[in-house]
Amino acid sequence: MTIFNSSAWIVAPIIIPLIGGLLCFLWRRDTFFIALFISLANLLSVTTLLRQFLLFGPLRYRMGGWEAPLGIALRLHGPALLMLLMTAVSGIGITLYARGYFSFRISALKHNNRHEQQERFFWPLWLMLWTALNALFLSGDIFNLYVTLELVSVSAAALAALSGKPASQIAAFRYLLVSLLGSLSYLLGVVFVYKTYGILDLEMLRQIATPGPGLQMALTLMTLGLLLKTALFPLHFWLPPAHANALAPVSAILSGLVVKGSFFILFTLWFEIFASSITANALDLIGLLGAGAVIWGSLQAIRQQRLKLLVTYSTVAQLGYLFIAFPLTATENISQEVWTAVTFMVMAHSFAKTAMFMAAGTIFLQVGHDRIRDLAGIRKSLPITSFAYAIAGVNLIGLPPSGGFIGKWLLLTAALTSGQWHWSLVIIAGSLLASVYVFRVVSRLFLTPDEAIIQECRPHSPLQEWPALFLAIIALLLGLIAPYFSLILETTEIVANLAPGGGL
Amino acid sequence: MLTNNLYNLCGLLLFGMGLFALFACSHLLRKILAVNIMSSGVFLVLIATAYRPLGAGEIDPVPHAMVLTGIVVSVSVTALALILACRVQETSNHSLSQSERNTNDGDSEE
Amino acid sequence: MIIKSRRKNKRRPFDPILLLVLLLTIGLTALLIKANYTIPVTSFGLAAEVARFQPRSGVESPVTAVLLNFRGYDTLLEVMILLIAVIGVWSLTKAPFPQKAVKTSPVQLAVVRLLAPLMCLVAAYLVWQGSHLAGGAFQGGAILGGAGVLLLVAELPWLRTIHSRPLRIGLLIGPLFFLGVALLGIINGRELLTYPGKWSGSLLLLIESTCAVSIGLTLASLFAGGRPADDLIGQTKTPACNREQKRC
Amino acid sequence: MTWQGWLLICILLSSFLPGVIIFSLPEDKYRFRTSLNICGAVIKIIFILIMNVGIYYGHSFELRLPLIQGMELILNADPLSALFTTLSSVLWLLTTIYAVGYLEDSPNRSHFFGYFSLCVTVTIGIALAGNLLTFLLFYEMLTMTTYPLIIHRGTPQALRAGRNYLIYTMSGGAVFLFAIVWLQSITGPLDFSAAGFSPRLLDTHRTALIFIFILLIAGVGVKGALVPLHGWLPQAMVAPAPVSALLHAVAVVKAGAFGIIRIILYVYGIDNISSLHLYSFLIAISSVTIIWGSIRALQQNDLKRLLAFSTVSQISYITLGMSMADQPLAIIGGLVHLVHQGLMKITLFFCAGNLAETLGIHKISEMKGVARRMPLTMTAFTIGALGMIGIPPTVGFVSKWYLGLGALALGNWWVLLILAVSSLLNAGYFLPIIITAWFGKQEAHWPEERRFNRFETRLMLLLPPLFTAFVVIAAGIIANAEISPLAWVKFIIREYGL
Repeated sequence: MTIFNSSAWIVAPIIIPLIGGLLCFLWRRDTFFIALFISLANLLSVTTLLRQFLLFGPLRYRMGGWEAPLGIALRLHGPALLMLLMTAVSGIGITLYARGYFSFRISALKHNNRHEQQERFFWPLWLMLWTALNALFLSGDIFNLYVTLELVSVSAAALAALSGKPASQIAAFRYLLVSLLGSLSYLLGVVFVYKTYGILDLEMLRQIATPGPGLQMALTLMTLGLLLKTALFPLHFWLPPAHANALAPVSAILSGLVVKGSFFILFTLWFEIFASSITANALDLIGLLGAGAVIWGSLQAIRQQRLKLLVTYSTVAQLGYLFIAFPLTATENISQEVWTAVTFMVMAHSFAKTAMFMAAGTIFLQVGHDRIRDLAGIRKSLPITSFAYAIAGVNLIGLPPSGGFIGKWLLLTAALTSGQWHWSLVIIAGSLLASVYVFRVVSRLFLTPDEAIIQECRPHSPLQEWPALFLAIIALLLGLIAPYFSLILETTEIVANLAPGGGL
Repeated sequence: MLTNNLYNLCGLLLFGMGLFALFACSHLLRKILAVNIMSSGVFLVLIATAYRPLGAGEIDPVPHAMVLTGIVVSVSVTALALILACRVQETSNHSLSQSERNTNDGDSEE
Repeated sequence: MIIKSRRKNKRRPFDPILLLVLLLTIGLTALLIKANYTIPVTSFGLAAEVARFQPRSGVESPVTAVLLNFRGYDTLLEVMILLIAVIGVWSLTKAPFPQKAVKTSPVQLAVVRLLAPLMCLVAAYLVWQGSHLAGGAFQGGAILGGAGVLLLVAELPWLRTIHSRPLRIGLLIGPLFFLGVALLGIINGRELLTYPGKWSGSLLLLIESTCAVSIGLTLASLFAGGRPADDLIGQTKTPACNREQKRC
Repeated sequence: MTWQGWLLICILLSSFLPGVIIFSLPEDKYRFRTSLNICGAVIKIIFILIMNVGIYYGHSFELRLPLIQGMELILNADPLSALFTTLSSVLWLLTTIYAVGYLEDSPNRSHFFGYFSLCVTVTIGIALAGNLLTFLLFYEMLTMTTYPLIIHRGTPQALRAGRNYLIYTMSGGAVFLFAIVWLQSITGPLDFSAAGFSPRLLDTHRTALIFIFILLIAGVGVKGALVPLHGWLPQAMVAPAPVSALLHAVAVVKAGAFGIIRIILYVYGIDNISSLHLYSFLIAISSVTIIWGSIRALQQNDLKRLLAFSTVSQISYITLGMSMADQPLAIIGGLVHLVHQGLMKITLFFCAGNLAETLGIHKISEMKGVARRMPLTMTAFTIGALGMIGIPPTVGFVSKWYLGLGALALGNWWVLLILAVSSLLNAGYFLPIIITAWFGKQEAHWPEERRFNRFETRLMLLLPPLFTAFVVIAAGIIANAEISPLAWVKFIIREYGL
């Protein structure tokens, strides 16, 4: 099995979707099968990385064979590996769902030229976005992170505009500008870092970074940019229109995966690379904004009349939880648990939100609208989708044994152990508000009204329904496979050396 | 160090001006221009880090490469933004400032 | 490409939010400038590193060495960003490339006929020069793109009537070649983007040339703001397309 | 994994799998669904009996699934869980039979029976939970699985009831979660054990522990319908009769009461509660609940609402028993009431369902002379009602007897008074019904009468209440025998170390 010990596997999650994206643009026929093959190949490569990680510990890869300060390094540590896994699994679900979604639209609706065109461009853009996300998670270079961020922004904005509706194009425009603004702010931060240290490699920066005015400014700029991209309250204004107006698979990608990318960078910078320069006040401020996001996002979600907007605002709220974790890391002995908590919440939210948008999209296509008021009894015609929605909702509320529950439990424990119990109240309040907006919809879907207002179910492929259920159940059972995740997260030391080069 | 400082100062000023214009202008094209000005500012500051006073060693090529990358990125994004702006203009006669409609027809048929 | 705001720009006498934004941006800029001057410059960047390893990079120009070799990965991704922009633009447009250009004056036509080949030549020179002086794929590509823009603006048929597939191949040839050479490293049992020692100079030149072609085409088609006519699906059936074709 | 572990899994799966299969069945697969359901219930009972024998002979049934640092899922069957699992599974079988008869010809049956099975799975999970995390897991899942049952009819009333149920239980769940995490941040990971947590913590965290206790009791008290957290229960009566039976006797309210028992006996431990002076708090809330529930029941004309308030009152006898936990006799009274109340209340709900289904009777005022039309049903009802009042030889008497003995042994006259008053109040609302039904004269036609050939109603509706009514008397008579609930409760107490 020497081939599986090759160090080259670490670039596979970047190269494989990239080749797929290029092929889909060039070839144009059988794009779905290319994408499916790519998804599976990507899963294989990520699984191989998992195996290598368990055998050898964190991996490091020198691009072009150049050592760090000069060249660019890729690094695979526990959180990055989990993010790759998350993207791989969600990605398969999204790929399958997108196929069902587009073929339904092409076969069942008018204007199928437009839908064919949307599908044609969806695949290359989606695979490119996938490349970008994988590259982002693996990157070990602060400037390379900027490039991957831009790669993500451009492909995500193009995807967001794909539906061709005026509203979605306005939203995509705004999204693109906001992303660009965020990236520029991040880049200016990188410039300051380079000015101060003359180094771009993350590991080396971690070793030499000391608190100082330059780093403080750099960190502020990078943080502002990334917060804008992660849509932390009150910088979330661009997110609801962009996510709600996109096509359903795109909404799933944007809410489930894309916002996690910038959050991942932010979290890595704050708690791994520049951990020594972070002040308690900054942590509290971020936590406060997170709390604001939880409350405000949930209240907005409760107010919405449209299903997709509700799901979108719940993204705003759920992202808030990730930031509530920030002040909880301040205590030394529990920061590992907070890491675990955040990883769990990110993964659970990704799966659940992807599933939720897929379900919302299927409902929209079947019913022709998504006014929550008029969704009574959908369970009759779309049982699997309704189940998927409900299970995903259970995740968002954070009921056991979902991954979201594990995250909330760990955050609560951290908050109460460190005596910062005011955060725990926000977490609890957020769960309650989440249950309000989740059950507002679920109770409608599962209603069995007397008068038959149930629409005739148009024939649709199982690909439209099952991927959502599949992802929702994964999110639900995430808690039960927690030991393996903490095993991965706790592996921070290099166990053995991987043979350099490859065995190819 | 004078050149260096001048570059830095101009770059940061451009960044600030662009930032203000981005929020102050409602016109789509102006917003795009504002972001471009901002990125020019950042590139100026970045390229200034390559500067070495005479005799203090070689000029650093890494910022050059970074700026080049940044410019290409900026060109791509600008192109996409322009086309988006065109489409917005064509289809709805909207300008961004008055486009707060949170309509939700991403999946609808027409 | 001209966008007119529907609303006339009325000058409002006083907008408190605008003032706030102004104050905030001024404050931020001031902070930035202050921080910029308080940074202790402790390092001289990577110039020394680059100089040390440049002989092994296969090119003489340090910038090109960084761009294509030391930090070639950045460049690979950056080429992809350009490509994504094109895909994005194509996905957004229903209109084909302009079929009939606006009336061009004979002078303009003559200038274009004269300039375009010259620009191609300059582009080629820039790419070649990239190995030892300032220049390279992006510079050459930009000139090529400029030539393409000229062709588009004038009545010359080259880019306007191009078919989708050859254009796509042209757009992809650079990225694909770059990617292929990058993968060569893995096949040789080394890291991605590792160039085989003695060939690296010529390989880099090849990468630069193909990328320059792709970049030129990319920029030109970004400018065109549409896509080849045969790339549209069922263009005659959709009323929206008809309307736009008429307009064009 | 040992055979004991597998047995626990099988006990859970024996209702989970039928539930999942039933969901995917089409509506018209009536026979297959019914036989699957009943087979599942019978198999579950067999497994549980095997487990009970194993527990009696000292085998330990435990299954651990560590999640991450400080989080572990534990299934652990001790004599107390055996008591609850046995009760739930037997009553599940009866309720299933009843529901098959009750829901004949009504829509969405696979939906209904699917959730029904899941609900029981989750209840068994609550019974088998070996620590607070596992308990919470199943406790929240219980909310999720009962909610669709409550809104099953889909009427605006049902929706309102469902919404209120969610508001109460989700808030309760949140409070419970908060309290558990708080508790564990003080004590560390905590399995259910007879000793409770270390008494040394009392010195350092006294106030916090008192607060946590109140929060924990509030958390489970929502499902346990402690006043003032009982508001959802009477409203939930809009659900079909089998659901009411499930809520009151098999799953939800029982789970709440069971949670109170677990917290008092196995999380805090008798000694800790005593040194925190929490008994008076417990006595106060349980007394208030008992009296308030009875008074509210007196005012009802709707039969099912009356039964709901009666549940509020009766379930609190269990809490009352726990609140005198330094006296074993009182604990016996409380624990055995868990079973006894279930038997009696399910009889009453079955009968109320029969009246509604056969004659369309929902109100007490419509019940005049109904016993002549449905003598068997009303016999069962009468037995259940007499049990509620506490008349020998029914099981209700046994519970009250032990509670009274406990109070006497403690010299707590106040509790004796509560018991007496509540019995009087019980008589006050049950006796008029019995008298009207047996001796009243039918004045008008029954609201919606349906005729069945041989019996007064469908056989499947008739058998379950008759059986439970029989058990109500039989278990009272043989209370001192080796196989009675009382004997098992005494076994629990012995194992607990009192």
